[in-house]
Parts: sequence; structure tokens; C-alpha cells
Amino acid sequence: MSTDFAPEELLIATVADMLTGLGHVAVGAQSPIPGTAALLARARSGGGLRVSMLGSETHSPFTDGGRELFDCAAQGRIDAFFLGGGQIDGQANINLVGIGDYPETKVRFPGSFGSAYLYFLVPRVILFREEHTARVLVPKVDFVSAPGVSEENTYRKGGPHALVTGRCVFDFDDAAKRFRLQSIHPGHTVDEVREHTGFNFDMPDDVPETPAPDASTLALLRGDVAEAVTERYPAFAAKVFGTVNAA
Amino acid sequence: MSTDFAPEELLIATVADMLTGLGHVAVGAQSPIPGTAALLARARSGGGLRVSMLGSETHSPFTDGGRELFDCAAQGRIDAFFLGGGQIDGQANINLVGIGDYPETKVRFPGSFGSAYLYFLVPRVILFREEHTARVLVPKVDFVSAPGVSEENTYRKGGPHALVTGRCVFDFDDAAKRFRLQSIHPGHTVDEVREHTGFNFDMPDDVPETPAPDASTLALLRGDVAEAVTERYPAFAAKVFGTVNAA
Amino acid sequence: MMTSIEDLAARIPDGARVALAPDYSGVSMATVRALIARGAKDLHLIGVPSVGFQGDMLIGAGCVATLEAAAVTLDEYGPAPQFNAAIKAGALKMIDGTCPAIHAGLQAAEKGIPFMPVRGIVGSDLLTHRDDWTIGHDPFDEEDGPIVMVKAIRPDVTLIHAPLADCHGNVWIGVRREMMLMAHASRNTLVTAEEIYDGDLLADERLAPGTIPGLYVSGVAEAANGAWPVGLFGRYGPDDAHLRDYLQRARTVDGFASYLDEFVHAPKAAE
Amino acid sequence: MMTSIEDLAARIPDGARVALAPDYSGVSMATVRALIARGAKDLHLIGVPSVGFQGDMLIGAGCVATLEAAAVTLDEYGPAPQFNAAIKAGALKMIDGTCPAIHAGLQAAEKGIPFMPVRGIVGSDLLTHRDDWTIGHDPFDEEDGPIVMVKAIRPDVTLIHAPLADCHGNVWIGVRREMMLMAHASRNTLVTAEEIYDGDLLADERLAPGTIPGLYVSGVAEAANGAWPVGLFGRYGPDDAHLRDYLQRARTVDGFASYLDEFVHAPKAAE
Repeated sequence: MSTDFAPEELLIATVADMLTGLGHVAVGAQSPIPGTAALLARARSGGGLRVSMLGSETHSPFTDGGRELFDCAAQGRIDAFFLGGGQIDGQANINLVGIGDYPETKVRFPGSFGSAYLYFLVPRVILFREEHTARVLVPKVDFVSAPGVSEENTYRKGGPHALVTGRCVFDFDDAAKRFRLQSIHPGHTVDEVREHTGFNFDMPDDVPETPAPDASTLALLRGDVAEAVTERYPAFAAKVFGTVNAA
Repeated sequence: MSTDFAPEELLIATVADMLTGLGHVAVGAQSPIPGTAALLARARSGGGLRVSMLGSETHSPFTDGGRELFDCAAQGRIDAFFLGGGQIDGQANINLVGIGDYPETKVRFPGSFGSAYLYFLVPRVILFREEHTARVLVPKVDFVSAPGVSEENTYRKGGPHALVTGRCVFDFDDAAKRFRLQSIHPGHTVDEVREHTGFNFDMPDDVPETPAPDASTLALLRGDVAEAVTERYPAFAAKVFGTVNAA
Repeated sequence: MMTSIEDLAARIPDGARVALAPDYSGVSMATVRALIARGAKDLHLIGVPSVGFQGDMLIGAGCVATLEAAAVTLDEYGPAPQFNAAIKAGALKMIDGTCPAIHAGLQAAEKGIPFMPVRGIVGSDLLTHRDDWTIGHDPFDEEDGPIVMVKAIRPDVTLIHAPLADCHGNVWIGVRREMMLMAHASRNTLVTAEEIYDGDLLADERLAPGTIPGLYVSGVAEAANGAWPVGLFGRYGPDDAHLRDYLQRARTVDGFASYLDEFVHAPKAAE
Repeated sequence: MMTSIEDLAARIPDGARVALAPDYSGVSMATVRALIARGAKDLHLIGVPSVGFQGDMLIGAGCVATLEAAAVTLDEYGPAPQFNAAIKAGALKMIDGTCPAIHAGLQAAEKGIPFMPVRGIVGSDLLTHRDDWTIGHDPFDEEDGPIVMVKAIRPDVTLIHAPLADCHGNVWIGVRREMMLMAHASRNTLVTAEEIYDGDLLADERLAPGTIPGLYVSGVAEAANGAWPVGLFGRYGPDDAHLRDYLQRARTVDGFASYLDEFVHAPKAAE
């Protein structure tokens, strides 16, 4: 059964489940899997979910320039967003700047983008990084682009909800300020996750398998959703769904 | 000679002279004489003067809504503006709120509009009030919508340049923080000005007459300028110039 | 999204903080009449930055407890009679402001920040009467003088009239972008539109730049001539004769009542 | 107002603080090539909020002393090779920011205020490295936590490419309003346009809302395909093959030099 879908399809379905019941999800640039997940969640919402994709000419609802996404988040009008990280640590701090002793970084990443802001203002931030290695998931990030947790008197309306990787799903436990292993993708093991994770995390005695997408989800995903995602991510859509951009 | 032009034409020409050499003049709502003066100055500038008339659909260059005039002034892009006042006092304070002990005003004016801001940010603010009576030109305004002068550590890029009334022109002396009678309109006298002015002011031994508009100014005013002002102030243009709005 | 004018009026609860555009922008007089007809009470009007006829009518009809604005102006028609009467009677709490401070307060709400610095104002008596304005300093220049900080203004509702809206709630306002700011800053935005656009305003590259996205809009009603007797930018001018008649009648209690009877209550009763 | 691309480049002096739009907005690659050709030096680039190919090229060509941005990104093309090389060599002063703080700094300049509060950021290492950001408090709520204040960002020049401009200096940018903010905040704005519009962009009610008024613009040059090899919103996409070739060559000093020879110096010499 686990051979009936692509690994990307599992990730898409897993992320989409985290968006159920929300009103507005925004997706940053270069986020094909989160973007597709948002479109899947929208397709299942019966018109209840609005999706804003940055850099998309047909899915962007913004008319006030680059600042509008950020203002909109601060107004409380965005329920979920996705962030990644060159490094992510066990307190959900993310590093989008570089490895080494800043500013003399040995490896330079593109930069923090809006992470230092959106992480505070969007209630449900889903960390997504397909590469699950000890190089990415580190004990402590070299540079905190955006902190996972804040002191109590900090104005913070949101923060980390979960971390989805190519091997598993972690929930973030706000009280403990730690990740907790929630499920392991089919074909992967707890030992493997432990080996490739640089930070300590909590886990239940019995870790469930990440649920496989059901037939109706796959049908929706490969039909209308694949078509919708083709405008923004033609190469990705062609690879995963075999769609061709008619434009 | 003083019968060759309307009183409004003298005021228009007088104000227009104060705009010579400037780059950008903005004119608020309900300001037919300052607005016409700005259009006259523009006509004489050979393309050097830009005029922005609020509430005009053909002379407004703004595309960022109501705030743009104010932002633009703070950016230092507006050289002159006009303010009036239900009361104006000898320190060039203006009152656009009301007469009496605020908030229990006996007479209520419309409100301060942008005066409390533009008076600080536009280098050359020309106070214009056709009614020259002791009711308007008072020793001390009942409510300071916008102060004429500020303490030294105040961020202030502009302030009162002159006060033009139906009887005379006052300059504002920044150092003395007082008005100084600069000229008296033809047909009026110093005694008359003194009688109808509630505040003390300085004056030279010999007060000149406000110069009459010359023939070329009148020709320009009654030609192209009258036509241009007709769109915004049809009733005023018809009254002073006999023009008819073709629109 | 699509609803009736009466429903829009019903969705502005008594006591709501309602942002309104000035007469030269987009004024939903159709909904103002519906608000008076439903007997709205205790509204806190916010003029962005001034109010005109809609403010005068709502005040006269007893719908308003508080008015926050830089001015109340009927432009060339002269002083606002019902506003002046209410001030004289002490029946209205007036919060006097200045245009850029109102814009700045709304921009603070738009950005989700608690306050915004504003130039000028220092030394104005306006400042003495505002507990939501205070003096601060530039943290980067200790030598710099005082600067006014205005508290964020977050209206419950923005009520406007626009030339076009579509069924997705997108609303075309052209260059009258104070209405964009109002929509961003307010919890809800309710709109009457001259015309319903058949399509998606955001899909047309020439219409999108002047469009409030449906994201901010919670209700749209079609209202041809919905700004009447006030004008609508680029569409029609004010009904001069009607406004002069209003001004005449609104000078007296009976005259104002007869105006409401004729133009608010009678058309409603005739439905 | 109307001038040449070379003149635009000549009007950006060495050492100027230059605001640039991201690759998905309006990028004047034509002027970037002219800047490299004229040997511009010590530029302080400000990405609003990020820079792409134009940043990488200007850095590689030695035109840049300082780069202030929330990110340097070539999107799907991968890491920016000349930027990364310059960082590694310590040849570039990088001022790392975050998108909303750059927008807020420009909005402060737009409003003529010295600083602007911004949400978030507290606890980010970005803050430790910025002497133009500081922690303050809400003057209306002593109980409220820390809030970051960012200093106004006032660029000397904004350099952009747009689909349309007219001879009055009006520039149509559609919904890409970060360019409006940049123009308001900057002392001068220089523009290349795909096409010169025959008329007044502000006179058309559907074009005006997406138009930067000529008031803010000091020079316009016609440049068909002026964003190439980057794309221009609503007009054309990136030249994929060319950009991949650039990426390949820009990995080495010689390769980058050969790219400049072929696409910057040779066309210039051939004039």
C-alpha cells in the first residue's frame, strides 16, 4: 500500500491535514510541497480556505506591494504559514543566515526573509524541511534568524506548530519547549530518525506511522490540485503528477 | 488704475508673486484664490512649478490616498501651502476648531484638518483670509489648531511666511515672532488696517501700496488661468472671470 | 458575500466604531439611510480624515455618541448644521484630530503595531485633549526634539461606497486608497457598489491595482447611485439642489425631521 | 525627464544608497549593465526586501561595498554565486534584515518620521548586529513587552524597471507597490520602461491607481526587454537558458569575467 503514492504525496497529504478548518493560509516562495498541500486543503474545504501563494500571479490576493503579507499577518488575517531553515534546532529556532560565526559564515544561506516576523504573528507556523539530517536538525543553530520560543512578556501570537521532514513529523510542545515525535513516515524507523536528528526530542512509547493518503485524497491531489499547482511549480508538478503546463 | 482689475485679481497676483521660483505648491480644498494664484504662478514658471490641488480630478498628482499629501510634505517635496483660520493671532497661531472654551465652543468651526502638521513641514505657508476684521485677527486664538512658532528643539521645517487679507499683506518676522505690515491694498489705509486688526504688528514708517497686477499678468490670468480654474471652481471663475464650464 | 443594503446596516451593531470616507471619496449614503431607518445608536464615527453629509445626517438622527475626525465639512455648502447643533447641545463627544494623525493611527492598526510617530502637532491644543496621543523621542537621536506618538486606530467596521465590486468581495476604489487603508485597519469592511463587476477584479492587471482584495471585505451590496445625494469620484457629482434643500431643512429640528421622513422613512415604509 | 540608460547609470554616483526591487517585481537589468560598464564603485544596495540577479552581478563586478537586504535569492536557480564568493572573501559588508523591517524603514522615510515600530524580531540574532534597530516600549501600555524600533531607511536613488512610463515621468507599476514605497522614500527615482505610454498615465482611471506620479521620478529611459534576463511581471518570464548559463559561469572568476565581457562590455564597445 505504501507503494501506491509518491513520497511527496505523503508529505503533501500530511501537511494538508494540518490546515483543516483554517480560513487563510499563506505560502512563501519556493515551497512546492507546502503550496500543494495548501491547495489540497483548499480543495477539501468547500470554499472555506483561502490560499495566498507568494510569487504566483493567479493565487496572490495582494494589491499593496511586498509589505501586505506582513501587515496582513499582523492584522491576524493569516492562520498558517510555512518556514524552513538551513538549520533548525530542538527549541525550534531557525537559521536562514549561515553556518559559522556570523558575520564570518563558512556557509552562507540566502537570508532571513520574513521569518523573524512571521514566526511571531502567524498562529500556526509549520516548519517544513525535506532533508532530515544531523546537518540540518542541530542541537543549537549557529544564528537565530527567528526564535522558536520567547519570553513571556513578548508580543507573540504564533509560533511553531510542527516540523515535517522527509522521515517523520514532530509536534512542538509549547509547554516543554521541545519537539515530540508524532509519527514516522512509512519505510522509516525511530532509530533512523534518532540517528539523523542532532537535537533531543520527546516521543511516546509507541510511535505511529504517518497515515497514508486515502484514495479520495489522492484522486483530488492528482486531479484538480495538480492542475492548480502547475501554474506556479511546473517542474515540480510534472515530476510528481506528470502534468504539463498548458500556458 | 485700481479700477482696472477686480479685488480678487489683486489678491491672486499678490499671492502668485510669493510662489515665484518654487517647485511644488499644494492647495487645499475650498481655496479658490490661492488655487488660482498657484495656477497663475505655474503659467508664468515655464513648466518649473508643479501645482497639486486637493479635490481636483485633473490637477491632483496623488495615487496613494488621503495620506499622500502629508507624507509628501514630510519628504520635503512641497514648497508652499495655504492655511486659513477662523481666528489668527499675532504669533501666527491659527484656530480652526471654535470660539469659546473648548470643548464647550460657542461657535464651532469645521476642524483642524491637516493644519497641525503641514504648518510644521511646508517651508512656505501662506496664511490667507479674505475677511480682515478684529473678529478674525485676534490678540490670542481661543484654540491653537496649529502654532505659528515653536520652541527651538522642535522639528519644524516650515511655518508662516505671510498673511494675505482683503485689506493688506503682512510678512511674518521669524526672529521677532510677529507680523509686519508689508503693503496695503489700493483703496485701503493704515488706520483702517489698525482698526480691524486685533493683534499688534510692526510696520515700516512708510507702508507701500500692494502692487497692482500688470497688463501681461491680467491677460494671462483672464486667459489660460481662468480656463484652468474653471474645472475646480466654476462658480468662482464665472464670478471673477466670466468663464463658463464647458464640461 | 453578496447581500442587501439593509443587511449591511444590520451588521453594524449599536456602539460600533465605524470608519467613514470623506465626501470626495466613497460615501455609502444608501447604507447611512438604512442605519438611520434601523435606529442605530451610540455609533463611534471615525472620519478618514473628515466626514461630510453622512456624518451630519447620522448625528442629526441621533445615531452617534462619538465623532473622531480632523474636520466635519460640507465643503462649499457651508457649516454642518446638525453637527453644530449637537456640539452646541453637548449631545456629541467630539474627538478633534488632524488628518495625518488619523492616517497614521490607521496605518498602525494596518501594521498591527500599537502606535506610530507623527511629525508636527507639538504645541497644538489638539494634543492636550487627546489621551491617545503622547510625546516621545527618537531612540536613535537623543538630541532630537519631541515627537508625537499616536495610538493605533482599529475600527470595527469600514463602511464605503465604490464604483465596482465583484462576487468575490473584491472592491475597485481606483486612486482613492484611503479606503484601502481603512479596509486593512478595520476588522470588517462593508461595501455598497455602484455596479457588480462580472468577473474577478484581481484578474485584470489594470483593475487589480485599484482593488481592495476580498480578503478584507465581509459584505457587498449593489447600490446604483449609492452615494447620492453626495457624488462619487469619476462617476457623478453631488445633487446640488437636493443638498441645498437638505442644508435649508437641517437648520431646524422640524425641517430635519421632515427630511428624514421624506428620504429615509417614507421610502423604507413604501417597500 | 526622458533620457538614456547610460545617463541613468551616470546619475547614480559612486557610494550612493540604491534601492532595488526583487526579481519578481521590476528589475532594471539594462541599467545594472550600464552601471557595471561605467565602473560604478562603493554602492550601498538596499534590497526591498531581497535582491536577485542584479545584486549578484553588481557584487561580482565590484560595484558594491554594502548590501542591506532580507535575503539574496535567485529563487529556483540556487545560491547566488558572486554574493557567496564576496561574503567568503570578506569583500562585502552585509547588513542582514528581515522583510517587514525593510518595508517599515522605508515607510518611516516615506512619512518623514525617524523610526517605526515593528512586530516580531525580539530574540532574533539579527537584532544584535543592527545599530539602526533598537528595543522600545508602547507608551500607551507600560505592561506591554519590548517592541523593536527600526530607523528610517532613506535611499538616495530607487532604480526600477516598469511596463509603462509617460513623458511626464509617471510610471505604471500595477500591483507591485513596493516600487511605490521605494519611490516615495527615496530622494530620486530612476526608471527604465518597457514602453513609453503615449499620453498621461494619471489621466486614465484604470491606469492611475497603479502609477507612481512623476512628482517622485527624476529620469525615465525607454528599455524594451529592460529586465532581461530576469522577467517582468505580467510581460515576460525569465530567460531560463541564459540564467543557467550565468549561474554556471559565475561560479568562477574567469567564467564571471567572460560573462561580463560578452553581455556588458562587448555590447557597450560595439555601440
